[in-house]
Amino acid sequence: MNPYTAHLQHHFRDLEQQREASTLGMWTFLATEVLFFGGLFLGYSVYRVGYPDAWTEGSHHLKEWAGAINTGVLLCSSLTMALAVRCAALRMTRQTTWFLLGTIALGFVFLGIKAIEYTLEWREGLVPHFKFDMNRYAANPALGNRVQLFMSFYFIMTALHATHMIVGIGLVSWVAYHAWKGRYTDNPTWVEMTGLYWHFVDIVWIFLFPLLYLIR
Amino acid sequence: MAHHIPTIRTYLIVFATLMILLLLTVLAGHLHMGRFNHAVALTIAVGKAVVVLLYFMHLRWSSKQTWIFASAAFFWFGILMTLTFSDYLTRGNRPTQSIISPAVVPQGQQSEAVSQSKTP
Amino acid sequence: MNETFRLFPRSASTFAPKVDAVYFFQIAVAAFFTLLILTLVIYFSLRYSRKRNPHPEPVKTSYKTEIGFIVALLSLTMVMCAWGTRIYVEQYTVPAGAMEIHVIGKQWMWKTQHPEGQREINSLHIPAGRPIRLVMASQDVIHSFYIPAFRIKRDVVPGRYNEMWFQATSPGQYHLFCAEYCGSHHSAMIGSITVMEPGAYQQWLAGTPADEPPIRAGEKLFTQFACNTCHGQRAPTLAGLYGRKVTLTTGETLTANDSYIRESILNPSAHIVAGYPPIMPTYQGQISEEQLLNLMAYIKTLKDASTQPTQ
Amino acid sequence: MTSIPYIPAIDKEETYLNAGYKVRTWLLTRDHKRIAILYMLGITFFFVIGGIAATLMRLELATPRADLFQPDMYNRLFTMHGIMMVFFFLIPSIPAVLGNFLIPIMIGARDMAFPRINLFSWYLFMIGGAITFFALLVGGVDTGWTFYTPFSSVYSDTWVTLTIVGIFINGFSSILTGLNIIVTVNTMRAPGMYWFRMPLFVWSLYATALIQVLATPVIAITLLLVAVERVTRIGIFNPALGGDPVLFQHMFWFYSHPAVYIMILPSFGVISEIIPCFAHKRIFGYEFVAFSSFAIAVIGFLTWAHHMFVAGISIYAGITFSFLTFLVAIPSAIKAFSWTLTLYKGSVDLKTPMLYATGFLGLFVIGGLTGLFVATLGIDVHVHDTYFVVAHFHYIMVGGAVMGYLGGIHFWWPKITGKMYPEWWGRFSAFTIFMGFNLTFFPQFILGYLGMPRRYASYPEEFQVLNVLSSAGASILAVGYALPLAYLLWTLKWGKDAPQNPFHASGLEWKTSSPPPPENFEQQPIVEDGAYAYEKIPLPPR
Ligand code: HEA
Ligand code: HEA
Ligand code: HEC
Ligand code: CUA
Ligand SMILES: [Cu+2]
Repeated sequence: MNPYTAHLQHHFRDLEQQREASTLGMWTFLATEVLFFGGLFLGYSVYRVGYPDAWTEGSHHLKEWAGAINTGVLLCSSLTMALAVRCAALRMTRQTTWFLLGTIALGFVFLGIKAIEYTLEWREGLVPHFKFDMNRYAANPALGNRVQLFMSFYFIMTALHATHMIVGIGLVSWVAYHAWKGRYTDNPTWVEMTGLYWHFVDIVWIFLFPLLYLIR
Repeated sequence: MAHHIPTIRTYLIVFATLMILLLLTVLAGHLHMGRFNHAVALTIAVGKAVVVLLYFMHLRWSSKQTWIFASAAFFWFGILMTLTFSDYLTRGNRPTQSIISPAVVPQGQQSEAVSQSKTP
Repeated sequence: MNETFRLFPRSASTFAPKVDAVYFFQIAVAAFFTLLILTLVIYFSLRYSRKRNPHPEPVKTSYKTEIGFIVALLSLTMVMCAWGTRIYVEQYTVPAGAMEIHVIGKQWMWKTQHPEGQREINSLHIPAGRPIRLVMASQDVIHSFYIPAFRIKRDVVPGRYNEMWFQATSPGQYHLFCAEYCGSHHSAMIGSITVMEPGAYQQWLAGTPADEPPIRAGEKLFTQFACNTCHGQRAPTLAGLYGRKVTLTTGETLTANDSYIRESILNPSAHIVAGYPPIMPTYQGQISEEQLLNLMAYIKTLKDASTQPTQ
Repeated sequence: MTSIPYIPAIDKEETYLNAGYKVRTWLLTRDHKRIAILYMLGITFFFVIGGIAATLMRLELATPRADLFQPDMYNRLFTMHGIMMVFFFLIPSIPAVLGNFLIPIMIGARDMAFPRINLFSWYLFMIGGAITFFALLVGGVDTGWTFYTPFSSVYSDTWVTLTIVGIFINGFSSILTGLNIIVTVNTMRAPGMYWFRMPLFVWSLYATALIQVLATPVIAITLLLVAVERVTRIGIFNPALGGDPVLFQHMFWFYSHPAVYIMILPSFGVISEIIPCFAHKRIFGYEFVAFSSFAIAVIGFLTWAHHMFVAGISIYAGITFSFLTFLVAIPSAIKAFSWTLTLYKGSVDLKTPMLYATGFLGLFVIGGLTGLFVATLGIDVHVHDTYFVVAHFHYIMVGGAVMGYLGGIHFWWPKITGKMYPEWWGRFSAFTIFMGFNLTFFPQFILGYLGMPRRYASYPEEFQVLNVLSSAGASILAVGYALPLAYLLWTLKWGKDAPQNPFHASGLEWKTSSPPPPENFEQQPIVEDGAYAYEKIPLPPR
């Protein structure tokens, strides 16, 4: 088989069309993701405007250092991902694989820090419903309820983001395996698509960080 | 498949910009600027997101079609926010009085209702 | 209420003729367009049937026609929009000086209370010819207070007051429905509204055993919950509060209305009056919807000596 | 219109249907045409379930008291009816069945852009449907299809969570279908198939796909929050804990209002194909009909709070949303008049699909115009949550969308199965459905204005006469729907073979054999002309 068409699925006319379709498909998917997280951002904003005191109070309980470090880690991983895409486009198999592995490693660092954070929050009794220390708010249970609301948004948003990270790590691993096998020498589309997804997940975090951790 | 491949230098500059912006957000978070904290933090976040979109996600070198799809997402998110807030921000006394009114069900009755229901 | 078949609802409030008027206008528009399209489709299908007209000819449109069409329809709909809006604003803007009745919805009954203290369940007696304001709260889920003959309804949402008003015109008995689905016996959450001549209403009031009127009950609660230990001394006086402009520690000013007072009691930390420490305890969870309504009724009666002349 | 040579329908020619008979050639197929058939089976099943629930409801409502069923049972029935009909029948109906089958063929492509994703989305649909159906069978749900909080999140003790899981999964199926359609139309058009040469069916489905992709994620996250609240009892929408139930309504309707256009736009597309074909004439105002689909898709996102006029939103918000709602009526009006005027100077043949199409037109117009009643603030305060609204949306969804779907099924049945439907039975069913429909739902307008609230298992006696009429109509309607189900199945074995282009229609799908070969076309078609070039298709002598 002609190496050029090895990756062409039967229903496309040529690789260019296939690439265009994948790119558009990915961007469309990311658009749905924006609105998926968008619903949460809406809920977050409504209550933030409604309960500024609870939101500030809740934010002070979060570990700002962890959020900041994690932002840095994700930005680094975006850099390695971007470099991986670049190497794939230049057909540099070995380097592509290494950069992808770097991305995976950074992804795990992020999740590790997140796990530490969750553990600390559990110990401090900040997890709504499961372990939330209402005694802190004995004088003002209404405020306590609202801080729970904040923490709920915090957990749902970060957990959903972490889920996306886990899916992302899975995707990158899969792509790294194939890159290592040299499957992308003629068609780096998969690496590009995974890159788009990874960067998107990064962008979500870029917004989560100031919104959750930096309320004064 | 002639599409733009940015240089490593570009990527490094972009990365440095992002890190500086991150530093700025954290610093700005510790200044007491009252309501402006919020605006500054969000502006920086938008800046970072735009940089990632333009360079890491190659939007800068992409077709018009990709631009349209990328902006549509944010446009629709804007609709969701704007029109919802067109209700909340015009309800009653703004803005200090909670736009969402508080709860009043006496705790006793609440727990009765909760214990009634089970989640299969 | 034991009436028989009818095709059009009875009309018994000042809103009814207004709503009916725009309804008839809409019927006219709808009938016009439906008949127009129906006639055209039937006529064209016959006149240009395959038998009669085997050779179709193309028909073109122009920007001018289409834009004219759009503008015409737009103006028509704007008439509808403006007309409906006018009624809506009236329906949901309570006039001053209306008689205030408290309504509490819960699964699955309506509890109402008159200013003089009479309570009713799933029914409400009101005088004709007087604006009546309902302050409504829910103890559990969303309900909706609906009186078809008055052409008015509003959802009763837990956690806040929704208010509604009407002025009944003709004495009689009318349906009261719960219009928002609220669980098993939603369809049994119905009752009757009895509209009476003012004189008959006074008689009914006199003949019905009255609970403590809300204001008096509120006065008692005011000492029972120890509000009086602070207010007037360590805390701002509540006299003349209702409708007054309040300045907060944040520098903002707002008007003390029902929701403001409600929130002040349930969640005092949400807005602190300028010049006072945030020491007021929350009453969330200790006070029921009914007690809250009573307290509010009492607080509203506290008149400030200095503002009295202007009121 | 194109340069594909005419291919006579020879016996034993390879078609997508005889390309393999084993079950796995169906269940693992990546052929968009087979996936369409799989979808058709699925939605027909869910339609019958929803229809049976409707029939039981109408039986209960024949008497004023809740005598046939307890109110709890009735509540489960209308919830099941609404959920099945909306999420598992009408939303996937035209896009996933006719759209899947026709879009690649209409634009001259060999398949959808992502065949595997296409199959995957069918599995998501079936899994979601199975989970929801299971939940509805074992315990039922009593929240109504709108899941209003805090009832659904705190008070209901039925199988809400599981139902939500099913709908959540199905949502992703809908998103993936939309995504596939967008990418296919953008990137897979045949040479010469410019945007303004595409059939209007493709335009409408493209607009639909935009809504599916942009609105569905919001309902997914909203329902997820309800499920989280049910499981953990944190008060996201529970006022007792500081949540706001009205926020739920905003989020729900941000999806569910645009979703009503997911339901109607595809039918618009079908009608835009059928009417020019049976008038044998170009559609009136092609560009305006095409653009109005987009206008509806975009403006449709701006009107959602018209479902909340009495829920305690601010008066200003009420006025804003009423205004925006009136705007969305204009593009629909353009379409309605374009279809009507297409008949003018045409050569009209009232075959079954055309009867369905004219039925659609009449009923949709009534449904749409009563939409203007409820968009009028003063009227909505009175008729909100009454049978007036029920009548409004059945006129559009049953009288409009379902009529359109059935019209499309008849129109493309020869193409899909290679068999002709029986003409007399077809006309008879269209007529029965039209009559039964009006008898069922017209009385509900009157009931609604009289003040009968919806979701009532029992009602005051004075409403009985109209309810009995409605129930009688529903039984005629059920017969009307049973007819096509029966005779279309019958044609599979005994029907006449269909020629390649039985209706002398334009469009690429009629340029390939009936049923089409697995690859759709023998050669890549090259398009040289816009859609609806009917002047180039001679009518046979009578
Ligand atoms: C396919 C589904 C569908 C469609 C297409 C529509 C279309 C429209 N709908 Fe409907 N609607 C529903 C399904 C649908 N609806 C459902 C399911 C509900 C209830 C949900 C629930 O609570 O369970 C509902 C409820 C609903 C409400 C809330 C009622 C209430 O609960 O109180 C409103 C209010 O504005 C409304 C308005 C409209 C309008 C203005 C249109 C417009 O798009 C209609 C436009 C069409 C026309 C106008 C007709 C054609 C035009 C002409 C013939 C020319 C003449 C035109 C003019 C004079 C302008 N709808
Ligand atoms: C696509 C959407 C769709 C469709 C097609 C229908 C179809 C029908 N609907 Fe539906 N309906 C809704 C969407 C739909 N509905 C929604 C969203 C609600 C709101 C729910 C809520 O409040 O939460 C609603 C609510 C609703 C109510 C109000 C309930 C209430 O508020 O208390 C009623 C009452 O009459 C009703 C009746 C019917 C009838 C008689 C049909 C008929 O057209 C159905 C006819 C079809 C069949 C019967 C099946 C096919 C027939 C056969 C296979 C023959 C064999 C079958 C038998 C012999 C039974 N519907
Ligand atoms: C421990 C003292 C204390 C008690 C008891 C108390 N309050 Fe207050 N209240 C305050 C103080 C101090 C303020 C002003 C600061 C603020 O706004 O919280 C206040 C403010 C208010 C306000 C807003 C007043 C304004 O001018 O805007 C209302 C209304 C009110 N209280 C009602 C009540 C009611 C009703 C009760 C009893 C059920 C009550 N309070 C019990 C201390 C108290
Ligand atoms: Cu209360 Cu329905
Ligand atoms: Cu709507």
